[in-house]
Amino acid sequence: MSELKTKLVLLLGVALSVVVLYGFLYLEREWEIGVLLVMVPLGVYFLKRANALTYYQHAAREMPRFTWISFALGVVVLIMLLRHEDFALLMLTTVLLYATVSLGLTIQFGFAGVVNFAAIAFFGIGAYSMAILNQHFLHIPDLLIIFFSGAISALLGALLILPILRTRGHYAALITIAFGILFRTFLEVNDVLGGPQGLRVSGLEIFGWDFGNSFPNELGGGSFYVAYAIVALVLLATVYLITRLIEASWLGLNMDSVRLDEVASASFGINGPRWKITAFMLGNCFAGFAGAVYAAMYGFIAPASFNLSDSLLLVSIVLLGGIGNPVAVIPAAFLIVVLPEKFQVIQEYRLLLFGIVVILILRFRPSGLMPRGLRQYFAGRFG
Amino acid sequence: MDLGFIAQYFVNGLVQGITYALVAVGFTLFFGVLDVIKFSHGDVLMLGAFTALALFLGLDQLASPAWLSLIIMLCIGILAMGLLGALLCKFLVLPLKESPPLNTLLITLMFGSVIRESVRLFFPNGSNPKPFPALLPEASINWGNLNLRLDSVILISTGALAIVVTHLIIQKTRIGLAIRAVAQDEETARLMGIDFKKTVLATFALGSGLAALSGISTGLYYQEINFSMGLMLGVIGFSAAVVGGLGSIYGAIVGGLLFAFLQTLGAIWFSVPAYKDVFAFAVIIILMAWRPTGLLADRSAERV
Amino acid sequence: MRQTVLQTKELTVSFGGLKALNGLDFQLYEGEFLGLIGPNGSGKTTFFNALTGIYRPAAGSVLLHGNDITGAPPTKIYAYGITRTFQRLRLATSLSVLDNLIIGNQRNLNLGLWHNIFNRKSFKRRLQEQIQIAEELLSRFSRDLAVHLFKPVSSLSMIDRRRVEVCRALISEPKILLLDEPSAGMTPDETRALMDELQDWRAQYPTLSIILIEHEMELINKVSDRCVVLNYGEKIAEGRYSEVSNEPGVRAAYLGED
Amino acid sequence: MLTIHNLTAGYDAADVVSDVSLEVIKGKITCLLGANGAGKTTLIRSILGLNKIRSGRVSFDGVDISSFATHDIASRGITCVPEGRRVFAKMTVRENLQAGAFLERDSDVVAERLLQVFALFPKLEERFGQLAGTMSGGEQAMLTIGRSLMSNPSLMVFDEPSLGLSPLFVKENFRIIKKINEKGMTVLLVEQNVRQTLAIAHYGYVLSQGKIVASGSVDALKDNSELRAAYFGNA
Amino acid sequence: GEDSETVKITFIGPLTGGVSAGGLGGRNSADLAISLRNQAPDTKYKYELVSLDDECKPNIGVQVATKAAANKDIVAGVTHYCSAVAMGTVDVYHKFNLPVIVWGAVLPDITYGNDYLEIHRINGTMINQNTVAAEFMRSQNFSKWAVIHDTTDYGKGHFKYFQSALSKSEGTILATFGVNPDQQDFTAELTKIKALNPEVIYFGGLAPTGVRIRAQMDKLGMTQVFQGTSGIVSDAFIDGVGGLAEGVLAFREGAPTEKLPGGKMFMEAYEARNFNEPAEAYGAFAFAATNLIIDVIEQVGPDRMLIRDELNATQGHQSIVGPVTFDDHGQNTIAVITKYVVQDGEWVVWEDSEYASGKRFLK
Ligand SMILES: Nc1ncnc2c1ncn2[C@@H]1O[C@H](COP(=O)(O)OP(=O)(O)OP(=O)(O)O)[C@@H](O)[C@H]1O
Ligand SMILES: Nc1ncnc2c1ncn2[C@@H]1O[C@H](COP(=O)(O)OP(=O)(O)OP(=O)(O)O)[C@@H](O)[C@H]1O
Ligand SMILES: [Mg+2]
Ligand SMILES: [Mg+2]
Repeated sequence: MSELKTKLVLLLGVALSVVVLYGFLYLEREWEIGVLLVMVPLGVYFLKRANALTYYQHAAREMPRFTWISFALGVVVLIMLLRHEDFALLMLTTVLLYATVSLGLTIQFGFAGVVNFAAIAFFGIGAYSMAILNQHFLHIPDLLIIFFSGAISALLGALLILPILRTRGHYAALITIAFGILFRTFLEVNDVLGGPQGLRVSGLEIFGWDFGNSFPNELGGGSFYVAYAIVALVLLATVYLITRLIEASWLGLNMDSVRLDEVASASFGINGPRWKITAFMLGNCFAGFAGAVYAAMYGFIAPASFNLSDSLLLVSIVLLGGIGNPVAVIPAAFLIVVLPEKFQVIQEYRLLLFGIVVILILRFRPSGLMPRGLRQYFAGRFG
Repeated sequence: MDLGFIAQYFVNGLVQGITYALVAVGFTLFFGVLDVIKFSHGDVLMLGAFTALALFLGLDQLASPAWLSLIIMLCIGILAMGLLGALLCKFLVLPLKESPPLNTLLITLMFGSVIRESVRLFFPNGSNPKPFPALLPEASINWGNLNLRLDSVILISTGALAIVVTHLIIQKTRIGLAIRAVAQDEETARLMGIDFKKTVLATFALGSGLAALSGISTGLYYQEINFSMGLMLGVIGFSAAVVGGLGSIYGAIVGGLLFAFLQTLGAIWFSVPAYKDVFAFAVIIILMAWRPTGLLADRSAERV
Repeated sequence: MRQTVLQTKELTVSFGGLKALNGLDFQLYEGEFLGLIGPNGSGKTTFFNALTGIYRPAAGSVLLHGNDITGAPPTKIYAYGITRTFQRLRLATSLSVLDNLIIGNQRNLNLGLWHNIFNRKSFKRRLQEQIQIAEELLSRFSRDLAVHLFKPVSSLSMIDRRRVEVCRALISEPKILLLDEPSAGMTPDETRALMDELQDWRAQYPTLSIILIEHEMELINKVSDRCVVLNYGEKIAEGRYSEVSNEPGVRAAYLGED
Repeated sequence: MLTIHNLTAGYDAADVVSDVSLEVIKGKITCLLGANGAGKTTLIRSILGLNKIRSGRVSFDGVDISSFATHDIASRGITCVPEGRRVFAKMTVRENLQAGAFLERDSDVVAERLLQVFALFPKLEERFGQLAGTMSGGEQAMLTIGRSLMSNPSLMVFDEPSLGLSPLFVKENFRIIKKINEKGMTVLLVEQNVRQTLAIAHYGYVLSQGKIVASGSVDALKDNSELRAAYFGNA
Repeated sequence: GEDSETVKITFIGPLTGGVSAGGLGGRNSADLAISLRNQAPDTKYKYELVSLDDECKPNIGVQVATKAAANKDIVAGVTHYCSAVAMGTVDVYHKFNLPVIVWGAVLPDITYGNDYLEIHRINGTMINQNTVAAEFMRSQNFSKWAVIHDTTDYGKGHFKYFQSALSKSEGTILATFGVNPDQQDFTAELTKIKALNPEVIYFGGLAPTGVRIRAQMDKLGMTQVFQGTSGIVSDAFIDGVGGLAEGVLAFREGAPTEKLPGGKMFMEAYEARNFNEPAEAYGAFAFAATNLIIDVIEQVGPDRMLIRDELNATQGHQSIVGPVTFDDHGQNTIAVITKYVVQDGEWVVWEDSEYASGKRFLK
């Protein structure tokens, strides 16, 4: 493929995605959603028949950086298109934040094989850190608070390191499940952090720009969620880049090796615990970042938002996408977050239908939407 | 504290522990044979209880005597859930055999929520708790402060018996041998003449039947069932299976009892009993750090 | 006398009641090609596992250049320049051949965050180096295999996997190489090619010592400088193959009477 | 007894064995020789129903078994000692052997066969309570053979049984195979160890790149010097 | 009228999950109010209900609240059954100037924790309820309580206000147990309570948990009086515990529906629509809130600001839950509290019961 052609293919892909995402976020009416639900699978089917997807994947492998940047720009365009649609932006931002957490999970169990069923707890720790720090330490800039929230998540997660290192697989899963339940009950029973009534969280203020106001007119105007969407996009893009770079370096290789065979890894000098700890802390840190932004945007947090079922939702994103593939979490997060929302039109039947849809997807794509391929260090030949 | 109360706590814990153990045995079986976690297990339990309730309501119309209703409820409830388990396995679990094992978790999780939502939506007034008939003898003896009811005793013994029978099936019968063989090396097992599919389906049927049994006993004991009762029972059953040591039936019993007694202790110690779960799970984390493969783990057979 | 690089004294490893190694005294000289033979279950693999820190000896000690390294973890052992292959292959089959080889070259990787994530230029240079090293190494053993550098190991035949496993152990240029039946399943031709290559390698790195576990006696006869025969975890003979193969104890326990 | 007609099988896109025809004669040892990757294991897996057959037919005792499931094939009396000693790692030696006799419901018969196997492999009797996964490679090899014998099959297929065995045991192995055969069991033996294989086999086939390139009685094969050079090395 | 302008009103409540019974009852009632008005000959507009599911989870609540509030076609809302959700969404309504009436959540802070003009509540708070409860129970000569409450905002809040009300009237609480609402087994807690031997067991929480506790009391041979909060005033509770419900007490804001003008009509109309789910305790509030909003719209037109201001001026509006008057926080001040007791499998107003007339006795 010539370079120009490759780029065109990639741009076309981005444009198509933006259109579909726009449709998904914007359309509300029953029949519109119905049409969308029929069109998208059909579209995917025909694209696949025409080998367009493989073609696109090749293109993306050839020019990963171009793909990545064009996608980020595509989302910017999407945000701009939706800039007056508060609700669509809220959902989009939620998707971006959930995708960020899922990237943390990707590092944890996609790369290093450390299962974590307490993602929402670390997300919650980030959220609560934001709430508390923002309230009590007014002089700390919010950007720094987001950073601290991630750090606090990672540090509290460190409590679990010892048991996690000693256990594997389902046993490690239990430890994190236990931690998640512990966290939630603690929040609810204990009034220190607001108890079951929850906490109000003030909005972000970055470089003197108060996110509570609508988007500045000089920049085209629009909902105040535009600002959050952009912050979330920047966060996701950064985290994605880090994840990809980890994957495409010795760090990711070491993590993979530890996951696949710890004994053999050790025999080749790979320090299993070191990589498991790194992955675990880093993943929790990502969750903490996302939680902090989430709390500021939603303006309110309560223990009832941090259940085991929410952790499982996050795990679902990673699994539905395809374990270990950083790109895959984005479409998967979209499906898992937005689909139940779209099903609001069928009211009390929505979760039932959602369950059925996910089951169907998995039956047709048992390894997830986009299973992970071989490691690609750099564009082209190295993979 | 008064001895009677201590005995009462003990009996309460025992009933609960056996319920947990029954759920845990299911997890252990599925894990053993296919190395999967079936997250819909709790919801199958719930559906078992609702099936039994529906049967009861039907039988009640026919004025069937209590003991007969109970037997029919147990038989049909267990069979129906066994069948459901086998179907689930056939259509959702086996087709995902070649994909990452966690994907089974996701598909069963979703299946569980489909069951739950269906009961909520399609069982008449399904979102409300339902009274479950008291079909067991109501006799009880009071021993100081201990109120020992015959139904508790019956339920404890039935549960224990069911577990023992399961254990014997696994250890002593041909199908048990097949289950264990399949669990370790599917292809070789097939070479020995073992029908892989049938064996796995049988295991799922067995585990799900046990779930139905524990669902019905829960109903009989508490005289109330509701569509979300499986959620917590599923999580605790899974925890009990893991802490006991996956793949070991004794482990499931130990884990189930341990969990129940930890919760009871927690409820006694803390003025806010909600902390009892915090307590139980915190102890579990510590136990897991101490015994990373469960209290009664398999002897490890990994070689280098 | 040549220098002793590795020595065990009264090394004992037991599993429950079973003593898989029973008070083994053993030494390995610099540059030596040592054949380790013995009946199935005599403790050969266990010996490797005890040396590389995977099993902890119940008694006795392991000395490397006279320093006690008993019970050192596998990562340390690797750092000392001891690498191995596994009797049952332990490759990361879902990773590419290249990745597997790079894992073996752990010692020469720069794991710094800066180098890996931010300094991509220098990382790319290093990667290209690694690719080249891997490619050269592979093509020494099999030209055809080098073509598959970017394919997953799961797509290789067993024999090629064995070759990859040997290469993984060699790529870091170890001082001591432990080979556990590397030629299992190969034809005599292939085995010969593998051994020739190893001999070549040895010529290039004369201080490399190799311990080879092998059941093919012709091969042992041809390549080994010295043999140690184990039975029930104990050493029953040692010396040149021609010597040990004539010892009645060895013939009875291992070779069988013709 | 076992006849293969024009069998083709493979993985993914590629055919690994193509158009292979072969016959195993009752009461005899038939061997299948070939270099690594020639497709021997693939062929065997296809016979046993573990791989899909793309075309061709396998019939056993006159019955077409090409589309049978593995366990049905096993119940007709074909058993296999698989490549690479696949024991049930978490079961004891004894339980492994019992699993081998899965199709036999009479426990007295099972007990009797157990004794026969122990007589053949005294080491297994010594270790009968040990978890199979913790046994050494060679011990596991014995166990797999013993396990297959437990089903008292009419055709035994060995896929490289002497892989990784000590010389003593390799000899022992061939002796056992011969002994089994002498008792009337039909054997299909896949091996690399050409010399010893040819010493006990009656008929042989040579597989190369998925095709049969030579076949006939063992004596005829031994004389085929071209083949020796090409496929057997100097061994 | 036929071709009149369509006006959208949102209903938000839990339509899925554990407390969906209440949510669905509310949704049906709101729906009923809309359709009755649409059938009426003299309405100026055609009304449409946009129902959304908040799953009783604050984050989902904020999502759907934003969805409704950001939709310019929606002019007002009847929102929330769960207090934590309502707490989370008040800022959203304020930000988007969507006037809403809370129809079920009882935490005082929802109205009193802010000065937002958009927020109103038609039902009373847990303060009123528990004050009446404490005084009434003391008047029945009970003095020793054991408390079980769930640890959600609902249960915990109820406990808090009951405790403070009781301390004023000199009752004692022997022990308090905060429990997880998902919990199935309460025998350990109940055994502990049994040892303390209180006269009354106060339960702060919703029907599903209440059912379990009441049923398990019986298992342990406990015969104490069971006193609940508005959360158990539902058919679900009586269905769930069956005969054991006899003599259970509970308190709820608002006058008994059937006794109010229009109340009977509501119940009959609800029956007639053949909904799959009963109206439950708060259905009447949702119905009344919807009607109030429609009345206001009929008056001032479909404009958020005008509706908001008109709602704030509500004084003595007649509804099926009694007259509605919003104070300066938008809280309905005439919060009548009704005392209920279960008699022969039905919630009966205390004053009409055989317990009050001395024919039956609370044990
Ligand atoms: N699961 C598989 N997927 C894809 N290709 C495979 C698979 N198994 C084997 N192959 C390929 O099929 C070919 C034949 O393999 P097979 O195992 O049948 O050979 P073989 O003659 O038994 O060799 P060996 O002596 O190593 O056992 C090889 O090239 C191998 O790479
Ligand atoms: N993890 C373990 N647990 C229990 N027993 C073990 C374990 N590992 C090895 N053994 C036993 O120790 C003995 C020595 O085993 P080892 O694997 O060292 O034999 P080997 O000489 O390598 O044999 P082979 O040539 O067959 O590979 C065997 O009897 C084996 O059963
Ligand atoms: Mg060995
Ligand atoms: Mg083979």
